[in-house]
Amino acid sequence: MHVVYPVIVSALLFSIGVYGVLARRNAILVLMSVELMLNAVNLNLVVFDVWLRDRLHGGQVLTLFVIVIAAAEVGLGLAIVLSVFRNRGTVDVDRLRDLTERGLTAPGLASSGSGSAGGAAGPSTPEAGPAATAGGGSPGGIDRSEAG
Amino acid sequence: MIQSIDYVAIGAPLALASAAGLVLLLDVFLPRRTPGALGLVALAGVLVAGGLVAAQAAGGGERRTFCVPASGAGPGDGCSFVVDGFTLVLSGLVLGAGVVVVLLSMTELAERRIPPGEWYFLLLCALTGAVLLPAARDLATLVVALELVSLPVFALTALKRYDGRASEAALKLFLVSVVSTAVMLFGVSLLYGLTGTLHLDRLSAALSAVPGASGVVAVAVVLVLAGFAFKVAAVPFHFWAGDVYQGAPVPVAALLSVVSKAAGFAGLILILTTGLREQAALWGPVIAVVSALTMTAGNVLALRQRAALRLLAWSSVAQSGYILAPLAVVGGNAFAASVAYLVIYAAMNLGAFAVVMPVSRTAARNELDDYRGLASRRPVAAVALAFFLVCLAGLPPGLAGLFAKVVVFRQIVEGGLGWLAVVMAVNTVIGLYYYISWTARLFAPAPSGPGRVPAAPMPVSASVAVGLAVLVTLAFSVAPQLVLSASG
Amino acid sequence: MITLAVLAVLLPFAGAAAGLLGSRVPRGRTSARTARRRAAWFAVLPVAISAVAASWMAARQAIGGGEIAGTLAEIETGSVPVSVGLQVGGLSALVGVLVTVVALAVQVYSVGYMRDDPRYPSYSAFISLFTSAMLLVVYAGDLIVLYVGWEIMGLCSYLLIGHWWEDRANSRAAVKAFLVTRLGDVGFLFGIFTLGLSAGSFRIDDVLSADLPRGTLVAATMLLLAGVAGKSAQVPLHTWLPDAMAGPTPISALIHAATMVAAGVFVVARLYPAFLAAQPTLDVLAVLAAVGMLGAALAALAQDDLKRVLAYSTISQLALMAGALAAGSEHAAIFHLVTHGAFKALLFLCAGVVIHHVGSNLISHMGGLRTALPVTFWAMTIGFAALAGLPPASGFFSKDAVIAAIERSHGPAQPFLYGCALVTVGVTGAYAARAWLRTFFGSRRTGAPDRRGGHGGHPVPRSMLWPVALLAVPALALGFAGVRELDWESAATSVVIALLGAGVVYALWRAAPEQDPARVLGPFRAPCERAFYLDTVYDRLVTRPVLRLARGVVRADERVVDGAVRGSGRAAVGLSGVLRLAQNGNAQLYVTGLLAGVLLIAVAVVVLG
Amino acid sequence: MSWIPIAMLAVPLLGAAALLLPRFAGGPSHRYGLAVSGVTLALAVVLVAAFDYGDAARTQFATDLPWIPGLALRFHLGVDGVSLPLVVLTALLTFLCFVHLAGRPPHRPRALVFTLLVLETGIIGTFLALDLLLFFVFFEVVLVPMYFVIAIWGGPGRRAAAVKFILYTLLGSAVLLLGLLVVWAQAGTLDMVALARGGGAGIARSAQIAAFLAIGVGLAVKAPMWPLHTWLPDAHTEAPTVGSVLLAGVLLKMGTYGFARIAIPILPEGAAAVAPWLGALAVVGIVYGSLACLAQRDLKRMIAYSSVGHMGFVLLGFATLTPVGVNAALFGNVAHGLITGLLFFLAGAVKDRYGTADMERLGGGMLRRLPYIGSLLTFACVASLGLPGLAGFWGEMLALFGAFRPAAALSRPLFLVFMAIGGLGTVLTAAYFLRMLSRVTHGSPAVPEGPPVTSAEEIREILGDEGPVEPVAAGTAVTAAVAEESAAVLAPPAEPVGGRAALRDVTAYELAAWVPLVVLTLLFGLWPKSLLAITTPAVQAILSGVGS
Repeated sequence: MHVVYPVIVSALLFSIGVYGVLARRNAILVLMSVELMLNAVNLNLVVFDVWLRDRLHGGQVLTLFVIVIAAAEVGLGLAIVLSVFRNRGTVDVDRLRDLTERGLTAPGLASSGSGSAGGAAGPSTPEAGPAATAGGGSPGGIDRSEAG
Repeated sequence: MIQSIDYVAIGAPLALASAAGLVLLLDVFLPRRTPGALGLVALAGVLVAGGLVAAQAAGGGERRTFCVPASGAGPGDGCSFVVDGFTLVLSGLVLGAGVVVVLLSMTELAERRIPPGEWYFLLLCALTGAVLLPAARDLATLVVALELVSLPVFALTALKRYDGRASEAALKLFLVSVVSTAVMLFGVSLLYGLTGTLHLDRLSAALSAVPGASGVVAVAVVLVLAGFAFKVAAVPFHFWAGDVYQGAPVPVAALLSVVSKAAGFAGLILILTTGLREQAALWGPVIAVVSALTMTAGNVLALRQRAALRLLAWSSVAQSGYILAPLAVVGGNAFAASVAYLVIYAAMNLGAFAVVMPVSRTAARNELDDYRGLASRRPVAAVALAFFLVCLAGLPPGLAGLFAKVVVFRQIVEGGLGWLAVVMAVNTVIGLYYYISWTARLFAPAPSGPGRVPAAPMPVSASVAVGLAVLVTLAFSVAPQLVLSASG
Repeated sequence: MITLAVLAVLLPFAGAAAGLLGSRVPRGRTSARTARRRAAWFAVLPVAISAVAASWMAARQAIGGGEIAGTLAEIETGSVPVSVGLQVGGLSALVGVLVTVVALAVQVYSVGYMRDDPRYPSYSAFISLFTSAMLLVVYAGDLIVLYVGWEIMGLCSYLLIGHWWEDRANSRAAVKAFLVTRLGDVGFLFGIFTLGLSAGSFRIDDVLSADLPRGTLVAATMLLLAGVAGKSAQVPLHTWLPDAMAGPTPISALIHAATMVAAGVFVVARLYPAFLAAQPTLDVLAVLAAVGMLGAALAALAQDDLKRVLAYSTISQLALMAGALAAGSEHAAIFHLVTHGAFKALLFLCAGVVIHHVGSNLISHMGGLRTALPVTFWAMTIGFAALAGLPPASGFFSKDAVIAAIERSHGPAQPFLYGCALVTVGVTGAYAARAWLRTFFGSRRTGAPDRRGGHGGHPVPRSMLWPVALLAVPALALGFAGVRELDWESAATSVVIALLGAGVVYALWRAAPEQDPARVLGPFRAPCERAFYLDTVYDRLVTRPVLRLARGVVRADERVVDGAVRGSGRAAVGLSGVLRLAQNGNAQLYVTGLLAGVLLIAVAVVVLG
Repeated sequence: MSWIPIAMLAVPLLGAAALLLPRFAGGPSHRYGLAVSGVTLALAVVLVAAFDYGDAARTQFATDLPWIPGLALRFHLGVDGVSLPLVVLTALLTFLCFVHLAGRPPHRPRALVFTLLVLETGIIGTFLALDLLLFFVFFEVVLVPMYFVIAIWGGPGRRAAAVKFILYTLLGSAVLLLGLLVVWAQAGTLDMVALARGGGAGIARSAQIAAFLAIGVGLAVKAPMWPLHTWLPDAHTEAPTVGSVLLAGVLLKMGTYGFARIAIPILPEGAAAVAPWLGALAVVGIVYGSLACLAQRDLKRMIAYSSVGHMGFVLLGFATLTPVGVNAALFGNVAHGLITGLLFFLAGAVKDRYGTADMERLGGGMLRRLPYIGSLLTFACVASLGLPGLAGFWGEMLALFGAFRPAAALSRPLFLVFMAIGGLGTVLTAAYFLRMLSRVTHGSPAVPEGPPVTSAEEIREILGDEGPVEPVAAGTAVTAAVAEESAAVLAPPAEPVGGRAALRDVTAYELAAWVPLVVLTLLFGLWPKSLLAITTPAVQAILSGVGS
């Protein structure tokens, strides 16, 4: 098999991953799209390794590393997503807009409920203090996550 | 095939890794009451690693290990781990920064709401990666080291589990980072496919030999650069900086702005000057344009910033632009200017973070207006911060910053990139605006409103960090030769 | 001997410094009276010594003592050096005597005239400073040194015109005088440059002995002429002089009649060889002089302010001197300069007495003063006779010399100049007669506004009369001293013309003593009174456009030059706003930007690289 | 004796550093500053005394130590005929500023003294430096202190003015740095003495032009040259008195000094190519500045714009590339420093007393209300408008003379036009100064326009009868000297009786600060040789590369 076909497959795979990253709002799905991209890389590496008949099998070695890295990334990523969900009650990437340039309104924030929940009304735990003053409504988010 | 490993060469990362493990172990066994102890252990680990680096520097010479015999795979000796002057300078930088970051962490962790064991473990891991990276001489090691710097930082950012903003920052950092990594890895795979080697010193020659695929080579080069550009927050990889700096704990922001950035630059310099030496005509203009855009974007974004950390974020983006600029000069020893700037930048930027850190604990939103009248509340801290800001702006009495800029300007001018020099000159002016307006706030009369925060005593660790940074920056101001001779 | 010249220059300077510094020391314990007395001594004594020194030097010249010259130092400028030196030749010695004598007279006169003025010390000090500066001009051996004195004279003129600065009008007059003369002085300076650079030296001797190309000489003398016109109040830069009468009367006598305004004529005479070699300049000078003498005389005929009459007459007489210079007779010009210095100073001092007595400047407020002020009347009669050129007064001889010189000269402008000169003589007779008659004859006119309640009749202090009486002597007799030859024919002509002019006025005055004989001018009177509207023209053509331009510059500076600066600042802030739009917190946007950027760069590299 | 230049830098710097010690908190810092700057001035006097005038073109008291080998930067100091007057001027003006402050202690004195001492270090260093980068470093040192002087002790619009000042001048410095680096890249050395001796050898013509443009723009911002001047009026207007004095008196000179020290001698070909443009902008600046002054309402702003005009003459002098022109520029530098320093002192004093510097609101009659200050103001204005016999004249006159015959490489007709325009500028200069004097010092302060007055004599009578008139002479140049003489016995001076609230006339401290400026203005005006003898040999050395 000519080297071009698997490379094209991997390029397609990579592109699908890119599309997923751009199009999906859910953080988990974005994470999966990234996995697709990494797997495209893996495919590439293995194909080239074979095609080049690399005596050192650099491609394969790197593939292993990439797999490990991907695993670590996913693990960490899921942990972060979990933490975000616990704090905000959402994992939609485009709704996480507490951190933004001052004065730029975040249209998603008001509708998400996390902002409108009203920091003042929520159980203003000391931990939540800084966040509440800074951006808006994380206490509300906490409530939700615990409820969910 | 059993390789002999030069343990002296890998001493520093090894020491850090061991310290990381030790911290984790101690965290299990030590009583919970002593978070400071873990910090001291971490500090000791960093210092030991620093001692090793210093010893290597004193010993002189070059050490290589993890070598693959040159057996037809190409020129070069194929060593994956090389300790030379460049490595030592950057390792030293990273470890010095590590000391300050650990000290800042001790202040941050004093509230005991962040688990110290995990924190220091992750911190030491990131430092390990950052020390490893400048020594890496093949793409696999480079990638692994880069990830070793990145992954712990995500976790560190998110370690304020109770803080939604920290989590959000972590997620943003994570997303942008993994996408950049994926892009870079794709580029790496292409490079591998084109050349069949991962060793940097063989890559360049092999790439030159690739027939009729210049387009693919160009794409591969651009993609590979993406990963490092993310680390240094160059345009168009800069978007994350503001949000993440603002959301992350201050020591992490300091880590991101110095250690992580140094690692990125180390990788970039290695790739460009070793791996892609022959392709300079290809990447030279790219770096020049990216550098111009980066400094402009960073400065312009910082212009209207009211939040201290965001301002520092954009300022560090701008500074990245300055550091990138000499790299655009093809050939010669231009990257030495980048390294010199990086070292001086690290000192002054860490100093700024070290002063911002304690202020952030009394002023939650950490806005520039919270610094109003700092000179009357904490004169020493105010003077120190003013000094660092003026340094960053590149004006006397901050001679270190001035000389750093002069070094960079000189390389650009000598390299014939007049337009870039002019862009940088204009950017220096824009940059001065926000630095000086912040500095002016320090000495403005304090607001007399009821919201005024009484001056809390400076935490000891933060004071030490500030003092350290001041000393180093002063040393660089009076004798920039220290940096110049090391990096040159 | 040069020490004497240096002394003559420096003594008044020291007097000025002492007058300003020393009059009131120790402060607070010095009564105004003491200060005045001290200032008076500081004022009079140095000038007196200077006068003696100047006379001594002149006498030495007269008996053929040869030139006195000396250079104190050479100042390297990097190009042509400036040699700080003095040089007293025949001309300089003569004019030096004139300056010091008139200055002495004025200083003495001022002691009485300014008796009530609290600022007498500064006033007298400025006169001393002026005397010093004028002597510097007269004795200068170097053009730059001359220029220094030339400008300091201008400053003193400014300060003294504005002595009563409480009145804005005086202030304006002072500024006008300084600016108009300064305008001419710029040309003067450039003329000095031209001469100095071509001759390789600023020393007057070197300049005059250098063999300069004619073009250079014409250019240089034309430029010098600008300064001369400014200082000597010649057309078209004469407009400041009538306004300068706002100053105290002794100042008008000293600076604006006898000395400073004569400096222009003096300088032309001093550099006469250069002018003689530049015929076009002389032609221009002739035309200017002709226009100036007649115009100013007509203006003088229509004025109601006694001092303005004298001011315009000064312009006219100075133009006459300039005419003599243009006609090639340096001797006639200087002769007239000296006699004019004497009789015009006399006239001004007399006018000062009259004004002091009446409390008004306006001729229409005067009349019949013959009995009240007998000394003044006779002195002024002599002065007017000299002014009109009637024998045996000094003016007769000098004016005759001028007319004769003009008559004998050749040049394209000669007929015009000669015609104008003759008409001027007639008009001069007319206005002199008018002023004389209306001041001293007829009945006392009433209705003079007098804010002091009473009606005039201020007693005249003796220190004011002495100088008047003293000056009357040279005004009457100086002509005999200077005359070389008398051209009876032209003398007769001009006397007849002058008498004709005076006769017409007399006839009119006899017909209606209460009415102004200036009505002879008919519809032409208003333009004459306004000096042919030249002030208005300058105001419209120069002053207002410049001020409008200035306002425009301020606006442009604000909007365009600074606007560009502020605009670039705003642009940066605006750009900041644009870039901030991308920082909306949406990580997916960041990733999109990142990937788009990579794509863009990759495409650019592939396409361009 | 080469320790003197180092000591002149070290004394103010260490003096400033000592202020950081806690024991100075709350102490009488302005007295301390007076002492430190006094020592510096004494050192300057020693420098003047020890200077070898027979060899003014040579660098004397040289120190040459390596500092940063990596940048080839050497700590190279020295004095010659070009820099000596400016060094002394700086020390003098700073000292006088402290004298002024001693009479009028500011708020936050310690910080101000610290800032001013650092400023002094920077300025003196700029004039002493003989290494391009060292020059640049000192050139930059002044920015931050001056920023704070304006931003903390300035007027109501101080923030914007300070920011504009520092950003604008930093832009200039950055461009200047680029030019210096081009020189370095081409010539391979940073040693000004060697570079000047070489006279542009080894630097290609195009590079010379580029470098001259960059350096010229950088220096022109500081000078300032039209159209790069707009930071100056704001900065001057808002700065406190001492800030304005130092800004106008010596800070601007750093720009023009750079032309004499760097741009012209090191880049002669570039200078020859750019000089016509420099000259054109200079004369535009002269006329433009004068016109702008003519329509100003604010006294300080007017003086600020007058600096644009005067610096135009200085730049015109440089543009001629002749010894006489450069001499003129150097003379003009010093004269402008003295005179404008005095003018700003006076404007500050006026502002202190009236609470405004707006000419409309000042009204008139200052000679009556504040006779000494009014007289000194007249003196300063007359000096500034270039009256012969006072220092301002020689700079202008020689600059015009230089333009009359510029260097052989330049177009003479063009420069003749410049000269003519410049001459016109002198008239305009006189116009705005006299207009200002007329508006501010003349007239009556309180009495509204009285009954119509027809003659001067009558005025005198009216005044004579109306009441006591203050016992001091009219607005005169030399009344300054009266004031000077009586400084010693100056108890609170007799209050002028003007019908309005009495204002305190000149104080002893003010006099002590002003009199040296008056005396030097007279000295240099009456005896220009005292300055020209120092500069001429040095200037001829500078231009040795251009003339050939």
